[in-house]
Amino acid sequence: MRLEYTERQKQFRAEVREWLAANVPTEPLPSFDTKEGFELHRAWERKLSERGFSAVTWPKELGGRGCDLIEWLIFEEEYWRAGAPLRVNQNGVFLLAPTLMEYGTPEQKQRFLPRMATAEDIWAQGWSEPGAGSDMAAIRSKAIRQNGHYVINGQKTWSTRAVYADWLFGLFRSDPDSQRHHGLTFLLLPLNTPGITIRPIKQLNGLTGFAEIFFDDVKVPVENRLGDEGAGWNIAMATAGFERGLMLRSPARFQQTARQLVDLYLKHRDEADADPSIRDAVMKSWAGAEAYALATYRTACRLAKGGHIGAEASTNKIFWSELDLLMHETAMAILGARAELMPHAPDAGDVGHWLDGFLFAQAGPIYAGTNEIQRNIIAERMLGLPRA
Amino acid sequence: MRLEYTERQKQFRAEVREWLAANVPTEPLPSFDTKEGFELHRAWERKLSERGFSAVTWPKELGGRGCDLIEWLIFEEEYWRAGAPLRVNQNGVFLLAPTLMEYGTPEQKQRFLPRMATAEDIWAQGWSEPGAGSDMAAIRSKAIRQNGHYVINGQKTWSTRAVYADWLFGLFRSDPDSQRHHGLTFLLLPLNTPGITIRPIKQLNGLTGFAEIFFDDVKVPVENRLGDEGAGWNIAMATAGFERGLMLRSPARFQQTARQLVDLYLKHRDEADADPSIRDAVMKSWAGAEAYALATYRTACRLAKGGHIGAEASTNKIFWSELDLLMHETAMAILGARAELMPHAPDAGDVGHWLDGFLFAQAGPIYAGTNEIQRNIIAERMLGLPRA
Amino acid sequence: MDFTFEEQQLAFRDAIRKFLMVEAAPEMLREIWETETGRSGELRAKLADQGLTALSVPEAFGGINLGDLDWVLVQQELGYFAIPDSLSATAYLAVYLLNHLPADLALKREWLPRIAAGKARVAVGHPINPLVADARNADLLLLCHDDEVHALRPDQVRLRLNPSIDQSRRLYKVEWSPSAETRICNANAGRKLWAGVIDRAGAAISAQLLGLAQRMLDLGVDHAAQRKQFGKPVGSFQAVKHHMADVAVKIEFAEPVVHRAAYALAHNRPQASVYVSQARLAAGEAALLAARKSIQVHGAMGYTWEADLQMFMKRAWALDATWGDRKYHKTRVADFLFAPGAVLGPGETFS
Amino acid sequence: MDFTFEEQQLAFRDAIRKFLMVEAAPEMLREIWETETGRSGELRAKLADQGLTALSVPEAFGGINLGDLDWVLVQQELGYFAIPDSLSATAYLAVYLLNHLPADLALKREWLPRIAAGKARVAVGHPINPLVADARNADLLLLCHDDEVHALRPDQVRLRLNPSIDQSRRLYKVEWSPSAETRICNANAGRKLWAGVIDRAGAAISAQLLGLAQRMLDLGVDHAAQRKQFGKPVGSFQAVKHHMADVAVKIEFAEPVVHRAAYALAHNRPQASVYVSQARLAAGEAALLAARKSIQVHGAMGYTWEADLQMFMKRAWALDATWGDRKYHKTRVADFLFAPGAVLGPGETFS
Repeated sequence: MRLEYTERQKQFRAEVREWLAANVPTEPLPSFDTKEGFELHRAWERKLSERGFSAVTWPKELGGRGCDLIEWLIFEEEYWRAGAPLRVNQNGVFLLAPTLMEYGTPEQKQRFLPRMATAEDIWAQGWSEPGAGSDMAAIRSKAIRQNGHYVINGQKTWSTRAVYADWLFGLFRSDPDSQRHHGLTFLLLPLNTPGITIRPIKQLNGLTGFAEIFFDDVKVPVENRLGDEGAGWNIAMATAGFERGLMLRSPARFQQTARQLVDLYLKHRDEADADPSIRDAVMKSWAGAEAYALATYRTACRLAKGGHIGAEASTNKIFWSELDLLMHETAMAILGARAELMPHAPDAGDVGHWLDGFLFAQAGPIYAGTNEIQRNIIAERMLGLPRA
Repeated sequence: MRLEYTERQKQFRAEVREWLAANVPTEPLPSFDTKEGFELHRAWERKLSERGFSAVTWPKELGGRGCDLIEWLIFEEEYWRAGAPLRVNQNGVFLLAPTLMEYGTPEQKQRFLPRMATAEDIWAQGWSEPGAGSDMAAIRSKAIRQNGHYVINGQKTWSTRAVYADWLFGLFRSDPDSQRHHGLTFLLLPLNTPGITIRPIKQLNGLTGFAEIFFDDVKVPVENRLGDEGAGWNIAMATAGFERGLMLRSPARFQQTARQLVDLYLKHRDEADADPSIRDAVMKSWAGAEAYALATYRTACRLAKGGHIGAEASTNKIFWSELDLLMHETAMAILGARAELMPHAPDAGDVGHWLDGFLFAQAGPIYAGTNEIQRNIIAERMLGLPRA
Repeated sequence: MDFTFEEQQLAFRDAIRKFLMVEAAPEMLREIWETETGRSGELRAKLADQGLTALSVPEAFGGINLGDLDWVLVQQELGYFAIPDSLSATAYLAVYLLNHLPADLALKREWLPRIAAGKARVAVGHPINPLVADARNADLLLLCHDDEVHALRPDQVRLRLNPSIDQSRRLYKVEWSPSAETRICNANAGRKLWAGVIDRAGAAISAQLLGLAQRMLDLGVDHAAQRKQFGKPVGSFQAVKHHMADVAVKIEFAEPVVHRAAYALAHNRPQASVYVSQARLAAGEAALLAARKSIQVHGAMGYTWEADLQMFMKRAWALDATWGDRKYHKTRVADFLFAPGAVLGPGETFS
Repeated sequence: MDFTFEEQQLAFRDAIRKFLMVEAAPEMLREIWETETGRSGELRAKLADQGLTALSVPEAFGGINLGDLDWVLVQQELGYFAIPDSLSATAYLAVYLLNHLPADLALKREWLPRIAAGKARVAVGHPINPLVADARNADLLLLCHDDEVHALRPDQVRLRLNPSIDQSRRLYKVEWSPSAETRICNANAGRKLWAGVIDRAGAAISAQLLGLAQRMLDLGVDHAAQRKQFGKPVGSFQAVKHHMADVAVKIEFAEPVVHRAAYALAHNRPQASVYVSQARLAAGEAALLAARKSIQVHGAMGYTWEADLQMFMKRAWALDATWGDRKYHKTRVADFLFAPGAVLGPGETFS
């Protein structure tokens, strides 16, 4: 055990910190759930890519920096510390890319990854369907092969960022007679393909963070298939593993929130101590963020030594989503009557971002597999309790 | 709505307070889970019965005071306030007696109730079996009718107070071919009947608060049957309803604990505030005890107006058991390193009773139907959610 | 000792519920909230027909002269149907203020009948709230300045809108200059009046939070009973059942606390303020838990604008911090609970 | 950056685990606990054979001179198998004290070899604990008086037994008179020494609490998998699964915190004390939750003396409040966290 950074790691941190200090927009960008904000975030990703910072863990030749997981954690720490913009292409970079690298053909990697790194292509995901949320194997959208194409008919929903994104990756039923996990195929397609209709879904904050996608005889060339026909489920599970696992929520994000919460508490200390649960929650928040960071470093080091992500995917998901709720509920409690003000309210001052974060935190225990599903997974796969 | 006591009620309170002040033992009695303590508690019950205080809600002619539920609440308030002994015969008085009054023959009432009021007979209950805990309908102990008797073979367990009690009431399978809720019969029998073996079960605190009971050709005369043969389940459910319902845990008990917790906190305030969750928990404890008292008064008033106990039985059970845990966990947190000392430890001072209460509180969410079962009942019967 | 409501109180509550079920369906509220004022004169008129605006107004001024205990049941319904702040501010809080003004009969004569008839909206502003709800379309503003009560006409104030996450709320920063001409009650009498307003706002909001909690529970149960996953209703999964059961328990034990607070106000019990704060905390806890559990049971649907749940969640989050947030109410409880010689424990529940 | 243990550290841990699985089975511990001292010379000898008593003793004195990081893995096993306090007090805390004594080589020469050989028990007493564990059968007592370190022989102290709910604990009120003859270290040097002892006790107890939590989780899972109700294992009910999953999550995120604390001690990191207190709180939370959830999953069985669960529950309850209770450790965390200019946030995890 050696809990110190190497010189190389320290230099990398210094480089990232310096670059971000010089390049992070001084004014926060508008939300990427607006057309204008989306394009500004795309431009930011392009800017990041000039240094290979848009996908630091990728090989250099694909537009990354060839970083290992520790360097990735360092990058994330500096990124959140600098208050840099949210990552509009994270579905592509963190969810699809690892799968592409594992299952994609050399041609596919060359075709998709560099454009992803430069954000020329921004990706949305097409997993869920109206009848297939937590129960993903209930997918019904069909992709029937017809001379060199798959013809897609059906519907996807809860597709994050799909309103403005360029490409979609998702699972479709290529064998109409198949059941559950069988006969599913993983396809990549441009969202401007004829026959696609996108209906934005308005979320709690009034913005359209996700969308329903309707497919009406949408033709997708066979070369856009990732992996073998019918092998989609296993490929998707790998992605889902990554999603819930290490990279969906880097610890730095929560350490930054915890630090801001400590500042918020200290700023309103006398008033806040009137509700003693606040001080206790602030301490728990800091401790929780630290614990999450430590657990992530440990996992990263194990992976570096050839280990695999196991139930951490599920324990992480539960831990960070509940921590994020605790931190934002505590901020709301400190802010009291001001907490309800929208960020653009003239008298909201600089606290509006807490409301945004509070609303977003509500989704944490729900998406990427509800925490109830995660607890089942832990109980059955990690603890070996019998299935119902 | 009128939240004031009548003159009559005030006089009753005054009478009870005065009597208890004059009669409550100055030294706390030894635990009734010891032979000596058991007999001292029996004597105390007899003392109570001289004023009809051992069963205040019973009709006078059966040894009670003919109190309504409000007067019962008043009695309990004064009883807990005075720090009077625990009720060694509560299984009889609060669980069996209401059932006897509803289903017993006039002879049975005359035969059993007055002796119960004077604690000549102290009752234990025989519900659970090794294979039938939460799932009471899985009872397998048989009671086969043979010329004027039922012959019992089988085993009961978790029988509270059975080690020293005189009589047992319980459910037995009188129809060997019956399934689940059918073919069960409610029987009353002396624990010294030949063929009965009692094996004390040591509990967390080292005392034998309950026991296993083995039946080997135990003969019980038919006149000891409560209600019809095979009707045992419904009769028992009525008892279970009372048990989980209004009378198992009177609010006064928790109000007294909450009050003692406030005193404990104030006594160690400066030190305790180092853990801000303590102050918050003390406030929640008081508020919880008040809420439980108010809800109980409301239920009592509704019953007085002809209402029935419904899901309150389950919501009460969950609420008081979790409140009791919160209060005692908080006391342990205040006491810190002293909390582990047994009451008889020379340097324990006067705080040992908190440990006793803490251990007992662990059983709250488990017995009389686990809180998981209670939540199922609430979800299915009160909210109408579908069964699994 | 009788901890139940009178038949006619329950009957009135039921009538209001039936009425609001029809007239205040979520889709109608959504329409109203899209409007600039966020208020509907039409709905207000109908509420007046139901007698809601006349509830606390003395008969002499055309009202029916009912009290805090009658209001509490109504407030639970106002919460359940997410009726905006203006009704309660006008018909309960403002009327309380006007009723208890030392003198100034003229003002009472001018406003109480119009309020009773549903023809006037009154905004009530106190520093405990940084902003004033519904100041824009108020015909009269009753504002606090150093414990004094001031009455202002719309043309005497400058307003700045502050959007809330709860679209049903219309909050304004109010700029105005107190003067001898606007003052209708001095600080001495005012102090007591404003204390009474804060307590009644507390009772009203506790009851509304209860209603909101019940609504969110009902929405969660409905969704769970209909939505299928893994081939069966999600409501048949034990985890979902227990989420909903936890909410039911919280509501069950918050309601009597709220009712005691209303009774204590109606009968000027010495500990009324403590009971109100206890009610605020209990009902707030129930509402916040209901929001969290109901959105969880809704799954992704709960995170959308389309699902009605959001209307009630946001209102619960907002109301829980108005007219005194949890810090304020915990302070009032602590000041009572930890005071030397506080009267606590068995037998003191109604003292 | 490498947050994993060395192969031989893990191998040693595994060997100890295998050993204790056989030698410290619950039924054996129960027997030992029934004895008057509650300790077994035989078991101590076997632990010595495993090298546990020699772990921190310098080679010069017959030890193997390992450090805090090696201890932390062992301590988790000591917790999992509920090994009584005496071993850790003697071989970890007392040895730390003796090792760091300014001078007094004689004392080291007298005791360190005997400790390493498993031939001596040492009790360590500090006012942070009202009582001293295992004072009765100690060959030497190292006691604190105004930050001084005093060394006493059994015949120099008067002892009063105080039974604990944890039968494995033997707690004594120790009456003794400090004198120049008993003092082995003055207050100045002693202050630093005792701080080191409290931190190491903290690391040891956090690790033991982790082990206890894991044991209670395992017992709960075993019971739930075997015990049938309503015709199926209770472990197949979602509510039971989620109880156990919650415990698994708590353990998963407490363990690295404990390991960081041990590393920080081993490397004299400036924030070591804060990390230790954070570890105490995280591991304590995990252990208390494991106790509550495991007894719930056990049902009535969990409330009995027969079920092994009680042995581990009671030990967890007791240890959580020794060598500083939650109040103490929260204070140390707060003093760091809320100090002006505290170094927090992303990138500072290992600073």
